[in-house]
Amino acid sequence: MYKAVVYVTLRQSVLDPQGHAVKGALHSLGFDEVKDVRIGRYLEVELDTSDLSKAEERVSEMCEKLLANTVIEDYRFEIVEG
Amino acid sequence: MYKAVVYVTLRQSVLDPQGHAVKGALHSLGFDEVKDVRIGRYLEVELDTSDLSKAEERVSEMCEKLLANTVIEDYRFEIVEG
Amino acid sequence: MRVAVIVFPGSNADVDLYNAVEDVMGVPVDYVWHAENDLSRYDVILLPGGFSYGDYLRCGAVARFSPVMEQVIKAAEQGKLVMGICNGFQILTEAGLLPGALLRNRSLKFRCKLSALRVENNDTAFTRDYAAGEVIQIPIAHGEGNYYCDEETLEKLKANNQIVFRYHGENPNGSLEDIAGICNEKGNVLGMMPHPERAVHEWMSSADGRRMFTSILQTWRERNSVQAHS
Amino acid sequence: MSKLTHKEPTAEQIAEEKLYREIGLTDEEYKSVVNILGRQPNWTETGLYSVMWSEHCSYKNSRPVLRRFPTTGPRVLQGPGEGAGIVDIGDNQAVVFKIESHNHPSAIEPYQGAATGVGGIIRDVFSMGARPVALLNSLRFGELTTPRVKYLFENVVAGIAGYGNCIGIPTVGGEVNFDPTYEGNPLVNAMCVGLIDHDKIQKGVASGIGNPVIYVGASTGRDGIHGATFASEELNEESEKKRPAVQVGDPFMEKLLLEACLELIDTGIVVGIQDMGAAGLTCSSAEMASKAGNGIEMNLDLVPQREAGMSAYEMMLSESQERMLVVVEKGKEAEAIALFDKWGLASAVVGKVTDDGLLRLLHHGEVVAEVPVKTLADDAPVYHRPSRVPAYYEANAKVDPVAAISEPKDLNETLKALLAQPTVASKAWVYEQYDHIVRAGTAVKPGSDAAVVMVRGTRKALAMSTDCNGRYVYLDPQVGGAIAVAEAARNVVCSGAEPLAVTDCLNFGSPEKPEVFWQFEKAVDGMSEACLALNSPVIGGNVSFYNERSGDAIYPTPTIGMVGLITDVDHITTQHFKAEGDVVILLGETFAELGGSEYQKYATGAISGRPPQLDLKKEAAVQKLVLDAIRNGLVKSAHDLSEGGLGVALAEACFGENIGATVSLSSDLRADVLLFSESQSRILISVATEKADEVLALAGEMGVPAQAIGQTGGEQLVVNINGVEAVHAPLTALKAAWKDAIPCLIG
Ligand SMILES: Nc1ncnc2c1ncn2[C@@H]1O[C@H](COP(=O)(O)OP(=O)(O)O)[C@@H](O)[C@H]1O
Ligand SMILES: [Mg+2]
Repeated sequence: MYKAVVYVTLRQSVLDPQGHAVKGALHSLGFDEVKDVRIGRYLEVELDTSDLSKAEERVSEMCEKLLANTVIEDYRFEIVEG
Repeated sequence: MYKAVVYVTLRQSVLDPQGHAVKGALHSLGFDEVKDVRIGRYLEVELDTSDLSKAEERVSEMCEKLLANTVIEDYRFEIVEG
Repeated sequence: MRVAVIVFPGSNADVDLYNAVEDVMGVPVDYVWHAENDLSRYDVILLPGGFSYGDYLRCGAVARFSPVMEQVIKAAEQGKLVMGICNGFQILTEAGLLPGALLRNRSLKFRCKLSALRVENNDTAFTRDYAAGEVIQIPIAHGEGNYYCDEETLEKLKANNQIVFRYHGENPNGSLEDIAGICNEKGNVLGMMPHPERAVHEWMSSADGRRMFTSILQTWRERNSVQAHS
Repeated sequence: MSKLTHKEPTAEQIAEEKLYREIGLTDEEYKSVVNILGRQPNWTETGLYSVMWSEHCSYKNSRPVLRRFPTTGPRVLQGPGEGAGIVDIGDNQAVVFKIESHNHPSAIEPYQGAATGVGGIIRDVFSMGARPVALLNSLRFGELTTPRVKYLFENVVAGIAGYGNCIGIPTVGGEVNFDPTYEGNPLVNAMCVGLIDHDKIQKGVASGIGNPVIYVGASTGRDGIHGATFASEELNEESEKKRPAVQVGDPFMEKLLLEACLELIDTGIVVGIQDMGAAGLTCSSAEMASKAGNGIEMNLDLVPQREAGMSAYEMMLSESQERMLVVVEKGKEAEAIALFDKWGLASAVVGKVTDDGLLRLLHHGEVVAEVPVKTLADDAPVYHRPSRVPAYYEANAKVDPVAAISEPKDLNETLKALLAQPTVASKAWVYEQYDHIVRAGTAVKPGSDAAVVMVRGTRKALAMSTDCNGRYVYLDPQVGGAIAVAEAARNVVCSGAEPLAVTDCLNFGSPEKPEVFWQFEKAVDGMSEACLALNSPVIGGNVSFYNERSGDAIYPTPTIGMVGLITDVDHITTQHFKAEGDVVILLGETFAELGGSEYQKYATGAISGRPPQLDLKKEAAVQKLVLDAIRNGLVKSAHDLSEGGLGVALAEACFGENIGATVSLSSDLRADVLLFSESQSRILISVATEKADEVLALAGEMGVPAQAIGQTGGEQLVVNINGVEAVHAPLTALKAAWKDAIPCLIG
């Protein structure tokens, strides 16, 4: 059993209004040291596989197909022992 | 400069409709090896601080106050060199 | 002529579209379940608003893989008219039938209100009954209608006259260059965030959406009479 | 996932250590259970009784009082007792509606609390077989000045939007009030309205011995289980993690469930259907069996489960959302399951209807509970609580609200300030977050007195509104209760509809306090009188007690949800002036009534004295007049006078189409009192010049005081009183104050 941990973030060139709003909110709570906030999705995908390299291939396929929209998002993932 | 990387996930016992729906979608795309999907948020917070232990304290305060909804979510974070 | 309104799990403006077709176009219309894999009997294919699969991952991301979508792509290639409204627009971009993507509204809030649109291109099968530059009132109802594409795509959209509607006055979602609706290069696939199907009777806040449906009907009639003559 | 191990107490331990107390049963109640069973109940059985005999499920504190409501009428097809009430609207069609509170969950987790409140009320309506066509919500918060209140407000609204928008039922109306009394205990009441054909009406009955019982929808988790489960475990870090989780709404699941259930009902194989709401599987199974006079046997091993190692107790008490229980004809279970499969829903045959009148539960091959269903559903104790007139009520008799306010110099400023009070101000910030036009049937959107939804294929439409002024109810529960009903009816009438019926959500403090119970009884009496006088029976509702924080009860707030029938779409009317040069007519009389008014609160910060009085005969007359005039095509706009009185109502009538007005009044009252008194039974209408005499004559015939007070037009609101200009303000300034107030406070 493996677990893929997938991070999907908006591309640098795409404005992140949510991150912007969170930054503003942190400032108004007095966290003035916050310079920037970017927000993304974080997915834990449990896999019933014993083949690590196969798992990597499959997860990358999942990301390309479904988990990220590469027009606006970047993704990366790690595979860890489940 | 430090960067806090914050992971916010739903508590184990809380229903995750998003994860459920994504699992279903992955199955129907033929990724049958997927046993479970949980979806959370991933935040990168850039900090203008030079004091690491202070940074940790502040970020944990940010999480408690704003970044996570501790009624239904758990969080954890790492602080890395920015 | 026969119209299909595709129903994905979680579609909810399917009734809105169905009723508008019935009331304005007066032609046969069917709800078509997303598992269907034959659209050959339909001339016009409509993708409704709603929250397909809850929009839980990204709007339209899962619906785009429905069996029926292969048929929608095929129909578009054949030159049939395909229109996606709101969630339908999002599905069309996810499927690659239209360029770009729809991000969360700049305000981060869902917004439902009457919105002014400028008809930028009235030379499409969907907008021929409007005057060029005409300002019409069409309601919006979305949380992720903030249109985005890269520079290069934007230039192409402009060069090919693919920007069909722009918000006039207030931009309700922060979309690039006030874009509210676009079409593909051939002009037979259109996607827009506002809901013309919710503006087809005087008792609604506006009846300005009617002419999108009359345009479609008119286009089809002409195409068919041309075929009949040749 | 690790298997959680539970140490359930034995029957003896429950008795000896009085563990039943921790899950809400009193010593007396426990004794009755022992009597009923002829033995000591085990932990699961104790749990069943504790939830079924809770106030929420059994109405043990309120039932005797609720009997005072008029609940019948020629149009009533289903009164209180089922998921929702049903009223005939002709042509074999009926309207189904119900309101429900989700106050406490929303106070803990505002987004999910509000969202699941919406989800629950929708299930109540479609479990009757109806197609939900509209949602409304009635909200109460503290003042919008603290971060906590802002957080609650923003997230409750987002939660309602998140659920309603996704499932695709338009949220067309409601109300939001702000008052310090709700600071620690916000109110979140959600209402759903559906349409049904008479022959499709379903009931929650488990009839037909041997018929299969099917579970469908989300799988069962540990969400919302009585916190007391913990009593049976040692408290430590591990058990903290196992804490009953807050329920999270899944509107996508509910959309599938809604469509699947309606499609299943269309097949005709459904015998009974009920949603799993409060007390989940326990309540739905016990009530369905009890109504049919049967029993139910369920094998809990077959229940779809989200978490490993759940006990019978946990499964029966779970309040996981988006689940239904369905009894179908024997032999048709495969058909039902195939239909659910098509919609991608998990379902399972979990049991069958039996003839022994028992709820029998099997788990891991053992019988884990066996109790008579009747005793769960119908034999809860009934309490006749003592009531006592509160001291504040006596004290208020001596307060003169008018004397406490000195007349302001500049009434323009006062009007502007009142328009900017959050309770009066525009709620566009709220309802623009709701999809109020999905299904393309909304003829009058939020922003007028009542919302109007078309009945497709007919010339009919439905008008709907929620109303309650908790300040009036606090000052005089009987009068305030009656006013809540009268105001709801007035709103519906102003839209061109005839009131049909009422659903109510009774939000009160603890019934164990005699003063609160007095408020409760009196309010119900007042509501009942008004319902009778206005021909609007109560067809369902919900009681929410214990709305308190640190021992202080909220203002008694019996929210009224009203639905009216518009017989011809040509009668649809809104509150907005339509054209320049129309005559403005004020119906009704104005008295010096500032007790509980928005003006009193603004000027003095207090709520005191007696509320406005209500004469139900006059109320009925003014409503009849307006409805007749609308039906005769005489009325261009109609707006009821409520918070902020005539001044605010005039301004609001101007805002819709940006048409000003100039009016002249003569009165013995002080100018500020005349403008801001909240006297009841008043309606502001505008009519074409040539129709004015006809309307005034009609009013004369019906004995309704009526005065032509001025004309629409211009870009100002001008009010002359006894020949002196009292208000003269540009609409733009008034409207800005009204529109920007809430967005500014939210920041
Ligand atoms: N929570 C809400 N949800 C939807 N609409 C709302 C809400 N609150 C207020 N509205 C709408 O705003 C308008 C004004 O509300 P309100 O001042 O309570 O009216 P009234 O005093 O006539 O009852 C109404 O159309 C109402 O439906
Ligand atoms: Mg009103």
